[in-house]
Amino acid sequence: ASLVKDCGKDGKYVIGFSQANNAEPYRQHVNDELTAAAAKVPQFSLQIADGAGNVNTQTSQMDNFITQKVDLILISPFEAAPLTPVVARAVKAGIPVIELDRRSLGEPGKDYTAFIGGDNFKIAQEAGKYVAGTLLPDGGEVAVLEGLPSSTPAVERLNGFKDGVKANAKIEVVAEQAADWLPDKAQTAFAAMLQAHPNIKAVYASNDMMAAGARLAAKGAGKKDGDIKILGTDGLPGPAGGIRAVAEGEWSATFTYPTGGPEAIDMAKAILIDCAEKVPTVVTVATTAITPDNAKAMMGK
Amino acid sequence: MNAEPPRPLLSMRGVVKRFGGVQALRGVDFDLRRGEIHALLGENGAGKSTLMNILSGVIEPDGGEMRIEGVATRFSDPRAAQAAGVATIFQELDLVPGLDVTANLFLGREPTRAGVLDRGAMRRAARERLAAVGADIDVDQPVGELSVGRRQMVAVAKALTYASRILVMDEPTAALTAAEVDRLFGVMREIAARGVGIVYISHRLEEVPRVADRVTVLRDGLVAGVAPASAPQSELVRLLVGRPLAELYPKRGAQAGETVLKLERARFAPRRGRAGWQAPDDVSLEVRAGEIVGLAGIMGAGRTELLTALYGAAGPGRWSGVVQIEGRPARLASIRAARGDGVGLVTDDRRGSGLLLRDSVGRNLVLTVLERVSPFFLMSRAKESTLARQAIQAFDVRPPQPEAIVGALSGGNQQKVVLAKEVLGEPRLLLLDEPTRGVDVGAKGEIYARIRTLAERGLGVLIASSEMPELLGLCDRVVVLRKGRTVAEFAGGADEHAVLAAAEQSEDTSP
Amino acid sequence: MNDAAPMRAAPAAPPATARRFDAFAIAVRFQSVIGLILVTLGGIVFSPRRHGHILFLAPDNMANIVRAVSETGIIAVGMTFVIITAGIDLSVGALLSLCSVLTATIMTSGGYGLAPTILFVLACGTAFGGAQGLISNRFRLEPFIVTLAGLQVARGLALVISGNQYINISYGQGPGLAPPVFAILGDRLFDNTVPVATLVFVVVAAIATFTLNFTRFGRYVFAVGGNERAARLSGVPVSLVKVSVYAITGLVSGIAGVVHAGQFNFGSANDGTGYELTAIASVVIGGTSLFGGSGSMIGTVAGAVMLGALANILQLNNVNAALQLLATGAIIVLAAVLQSLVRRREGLGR
Amino acid sequence: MNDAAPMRAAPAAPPATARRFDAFAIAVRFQSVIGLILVTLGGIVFSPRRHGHILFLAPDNMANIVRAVSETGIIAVGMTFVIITAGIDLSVGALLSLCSVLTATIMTSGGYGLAPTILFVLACGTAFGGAQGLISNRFRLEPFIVTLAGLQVARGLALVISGNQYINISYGQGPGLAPPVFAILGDRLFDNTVPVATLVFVVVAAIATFTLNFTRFGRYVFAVGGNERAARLSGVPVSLVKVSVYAITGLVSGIAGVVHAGQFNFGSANDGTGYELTAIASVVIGGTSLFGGSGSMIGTVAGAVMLGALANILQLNNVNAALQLLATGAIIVLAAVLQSLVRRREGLGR
Ligand SMILES: Nc1ncnc2c1ncn2[C@@H]1O[C@H](COP(=O)(O)OP(=O)(O)OP(=O)(O)O)[C@@H](O)[C@H]1O
Ligand SMILES: Nc1ncnc2c1ncn2[C@@H]1O[C@H](COP(=O)(O)OP(=O)(O)OP(=O)(O)O)[C@@H](O)[C@H]1O
Ligand SMILES: [Mg+2]
Ligand SMILES: [Mg+2]
Repeated sequence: ASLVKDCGKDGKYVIGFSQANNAEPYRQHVNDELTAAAAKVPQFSLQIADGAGNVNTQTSQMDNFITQKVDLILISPFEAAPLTPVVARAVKAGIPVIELDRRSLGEPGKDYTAFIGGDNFKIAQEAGKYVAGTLLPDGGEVAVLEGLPSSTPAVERLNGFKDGVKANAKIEVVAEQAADWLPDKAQTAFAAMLQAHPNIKAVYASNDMMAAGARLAAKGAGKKDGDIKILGTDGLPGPAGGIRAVAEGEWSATFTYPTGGPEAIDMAKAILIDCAEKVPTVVTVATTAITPDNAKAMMGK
Repeated sequence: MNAEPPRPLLSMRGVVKRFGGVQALRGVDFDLRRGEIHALLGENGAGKSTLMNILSGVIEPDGGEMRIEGVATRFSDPRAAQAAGVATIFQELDLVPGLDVTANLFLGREPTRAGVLDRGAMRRAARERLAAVGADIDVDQPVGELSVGRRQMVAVAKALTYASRILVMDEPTAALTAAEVDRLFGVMREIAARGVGIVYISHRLEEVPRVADRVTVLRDGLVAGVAPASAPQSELVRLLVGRPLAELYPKRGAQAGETVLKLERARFAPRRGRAGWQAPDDVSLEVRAGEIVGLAGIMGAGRTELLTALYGAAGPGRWSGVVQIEGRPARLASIRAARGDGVGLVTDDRRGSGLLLRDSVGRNLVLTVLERVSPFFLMSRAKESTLARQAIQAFDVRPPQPEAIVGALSGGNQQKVVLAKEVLGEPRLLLLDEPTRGVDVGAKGEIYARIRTLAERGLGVLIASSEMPELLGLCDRVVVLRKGRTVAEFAGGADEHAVLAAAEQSEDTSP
Repeated sequence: MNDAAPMRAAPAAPPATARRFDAFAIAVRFQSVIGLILVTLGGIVFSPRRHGHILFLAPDNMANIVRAVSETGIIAVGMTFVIITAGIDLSVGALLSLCSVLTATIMTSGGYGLAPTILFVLACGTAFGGAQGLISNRFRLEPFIVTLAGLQVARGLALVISGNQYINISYGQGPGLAPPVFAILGDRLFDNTVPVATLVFVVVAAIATFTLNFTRFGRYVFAVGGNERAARLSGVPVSLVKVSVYAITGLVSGIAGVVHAGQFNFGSANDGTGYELTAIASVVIGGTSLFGGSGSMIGTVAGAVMLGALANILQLNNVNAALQLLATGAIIVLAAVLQSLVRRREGLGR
Repeated sequence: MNDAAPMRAAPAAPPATARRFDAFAIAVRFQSVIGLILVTLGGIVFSPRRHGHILFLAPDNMANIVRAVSETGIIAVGMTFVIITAGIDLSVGALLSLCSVLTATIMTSGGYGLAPTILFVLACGTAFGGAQGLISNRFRLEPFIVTLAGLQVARGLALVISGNQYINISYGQGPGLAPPVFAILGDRLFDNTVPVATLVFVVVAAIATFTLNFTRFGRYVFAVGGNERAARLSGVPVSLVKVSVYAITGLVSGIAGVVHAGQFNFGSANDGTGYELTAIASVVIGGTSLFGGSGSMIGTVAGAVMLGALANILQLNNVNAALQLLATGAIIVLAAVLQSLVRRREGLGR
């Protein structure tokens, strides 16, 4: 039997997307990709609700989607555990739920339909390995700018990076400060780090906006682009994003955190239009390292 | 200037003003001539300040007209009045405590040079102006640190500087010593000689012939009469009160019982001194059950302070000397302790510290007896409403509904509520501070009667008042306070001048 | 005293105006209830429909609304006491977060049992709030600044206790697992219709309404806010009352924190951000004046639900986040303006 | 009148006590300067060293500190006027964000030139602030609630205008590009030592200090906060002053928004969150009382720098976020308590 009863080519389908927090630039990127992908399927209409970085608000928006009996729900949980019950409730109400970015705690295929996304730990680990192997093979001091302390991606990316740089024993993480994902806090924190540790050779920022702040701090300390290797995360497109920054030599690298948007719309198509009986329950989308080698090429995309 | 033009400098006709439930002015006519010092008399609440507030642009009248030099005028704010040459010394002084004397003197009309405050010029001019009124005050001192009398002089100096046509002085002498008053009168005469018309409000009748040319008496928002200042004092009193004094005050009670309050060389040393706060300093007096004792004194003599301290409301501090209530040492460390001893206080500021203005009469009344109407902490609506209705009836509060909002009541009825509230607490010693301030004559009589009734039921009552006739008419004995010390004692009905003399004596030696 | 009745019949004229006046005042006093009715009507009119059913009125949509507002509602109920005394408490959101972290930490590490854990957390919340009240009262500091500092301290403590991690609550028997019954806070009872969090809100609101209107303490609160000096002179234990109301906001923040942890199986130092403003807005919309001295608990509850219903109807219609913010801002100002008109009409100015 | 001098010499006794008293009052009046000195000493003691150099005192570290506080400092300077009138403005952070979005949008789409763009943005900020002042004054609403609503409205507008995108500013000639000179706001002048953002802060602070202390308007601000009734009776245009101070916070929020856009080369609807609390904390730490009537602009500047220096020394030592929050909370309470002790000593109480 197909996953949903009312599937088929001719229907009109409402897809609800519960976004964690529009206030993060990465999230807007997700919204854009999803909107673009959904626009290509004439049967779909996409509703985006902003959880405003608040698990309670996001829960109530999920409840609203259930009340509205939307045909399929996409969700990027602000935090995974707190949204677990409401996701299960939606599935119980007969609505397929595809999770993006963060997996809730249930069993895939049962408590939620599928998960599509990257792996925060792995992507940061890759950044760490890139520093250890490619950027600083001779070792040196590095710093980390953490996101909002105690939030899932902040914790996972911090741990992932520290794990990654272990590959090179000569690398020492000399400073880690929380900058709450914000460029202004990152600038202030990294300026102090550079002061305390003038030999810092590389800084890993847990998102692109903090990397932009770190660059301003380096500039303020009289460093030229490239003196300090700056690594971002998310690989946002557009003029404010990391891909351009790498392409123009401002940063050394950024690591795309895939939105899974196109994949999610494809899966929604399979479920709602093609009446699929089964979909893969966990789809891990690979991260791409954006380095000076491929940045220019990626910008065109 | 000698030829008085046909039109007076100021003429107000049929001025009407209403505040919520209070009809403050009911159609007042008032004339002021050039160069004249015109005394405006009236009991508390007669409407003097309201009339002058209209002249100074603080409030707008509900009806009536005002002409200055024949031109119909209406001021929308104090600035407009000042621009028209009308300067006012307000009863509640218009000074900012945090700013220094210089800044206060020029507030609203600071001289500037190229947009920058001209501090040097201001300080120089400030010294000149203070010297002109004979006040020796440091121009750099914050006004909040000055004594009340000095503040009054600053306010006078401030108003004089822009009084080009009319000067209104609302009780400027209430806080001044005799010497300061003499100096002030000299200044007033000088200004009047320049052709400025001065309206002079005072409660001190004996000052009127000394300084004024004419007198207008207000009573209950109406003009009771206009007289030359040389009119005999008894005539003025008749106009002021509107009926023989004998009718206003209840008959004195005969027998006094046991001593309720006994003070002997009592002194209160507050832990933190405050500017302008006259601590009780060597007070000896006695109040017996069934007795009404008056506290006389000029403003700043420390009457309010004595009552607050006796009520445990003066903050932390130490009593010394004998302070006994019903023969036992009084516990006055806190209000709750004093109340436990059976002391009750009616404050002199019913709107500021007496009432929850936005709450109902009933809820205000039971405030002192919440413990009684809430066994096990649960409010008993039945008990509450019974008590409230009893109190409303006993004090004839109008309207008699416990649900009425207190803020909408007339001043007299508000005062009755404050009094009734305190009486509900069943005190054995009742302290009353200015119990008829801002209350019309009718309500005054009722309040006096109630106070006497309470005394007859065995309460000891101690009343502080600025109205000498009230003290002498109502009280069995009057104790005079000066600078926190008791200096004399008179029997009820004593001569007003003797009491006044005791209150003011040798004040001029102080700085 | 029974002869009081005939006396009251006498003045015939004044009551007429008094009654007319009252109608207006009552209308505004219960502005939030009226506002709630208006928002509900708006919800019905603008609600999307499905098979002819008005989605807004669907029982589970109603349940969604009341669940969503339960945490801020619980806090707003406590905040009402504080605001009636003319105070303010900015620390509530951070304290919710601290208490949720405490709950999660103790549940998953202590094994002290459900009731002792919850009681301990509530005691901590109460103590934190009470301490703020004490400091503000003892040193005569504006509660604004004390609770602003308290906000930072509570978040800092939450981070310290959680070791900069979020803490998941897993259920079961044994060490590191919370008693499964605790998860009931995230459930809906009675045929999956009534959220347990809402029940907690209802109980808290009922107790608070009772306390405010039918106990001596409630009278004290009104008196302190209405005129602190008059209250003090009348023998009201003003300091005690002022400290108590902050202890109450601490307590309700604790309750909300426990509910938060139970609803979301989670404690985090980042939750509850901005709850203080939502709670204050609910109280003000509910007709309680920031100047103190007057207020209504039912108004607060209606105000909280109204904000939730407004957000709900905007979301049901897929209105974007920006317009939701604009609408909320406008509603808050409108409610405040209405109140000020009454204050003026009463001729009491400020 | 030069004979005034001997007259003043007369009372010999009082000045002695007065002077002793003043020493304490002045100490607390400039508490933030003293606090700044203490934090600086602490910074020196606890600073990491390198080759014997104290890193905290390094010129570029000093530059980092003053740059980091420039935006909140600019806002705090304006907030000082509001707080001296006993008001408060919660909308400043959101307004900064709105103005940064406006700047970025107009720069990259309008092509109206640098000066007209900046002037327009500042005018918008001023108008927004002034409107809040007008509403609060006209309807006698607590500024707290009006600016709380203003916060939501400003964020909503910023979201609408930016479409929730980071509006990037690219420099160059031609359509869609901003004049390169605008990027100077992110630079440091004089041999890369003095951040331009800090220069803006210094200029704004200097103008504000002058305005508060040497102009008629400054006097009026103190008078309105000290005794509104007396100010009105003295002919001070109280309403105008009250509206103006909110226009001033609007203006400084606009300036901070332009600086923000220039420093970071983008405008975003999500920036500036929480700036209002930092700014208010700076003002209070600087010795301005939330009760109004007294305050010092130099204190505010020192307060802002002190908060920045405190964060810097904690960050130099790699202290974690939790302890930073706790330290900030503690400092705020401490400063407030100090002030209250003075208020009491002066006997002005409440
Ligand atoms: N702003 C106000 N609101 C309400 N009632 C007021 C107001 N101002 C005055 N009243 C009332 O109007 C009446 C007249 O007051 P007014 O101050 O003019 O009296 P007064 O003659 O100056 O008395 P006093 O000698 O005590 O100064 C009083 O009953 C007073 O309570
Ligand atoms: N700390 C203070 N700050 C400002 N004004 C004050 C202060 N203390 C007293 N006053 C004012 O000074 C005046 C006289 O003070 P107070 O009432 O305490 O003296 P009193 O001896 O009781 O005289 P009276 O009862 O005649 O006013 C009052 O009008 C009061 O408002
Ligand atoms: Mg008067
Ligand atoms: Mg007195």
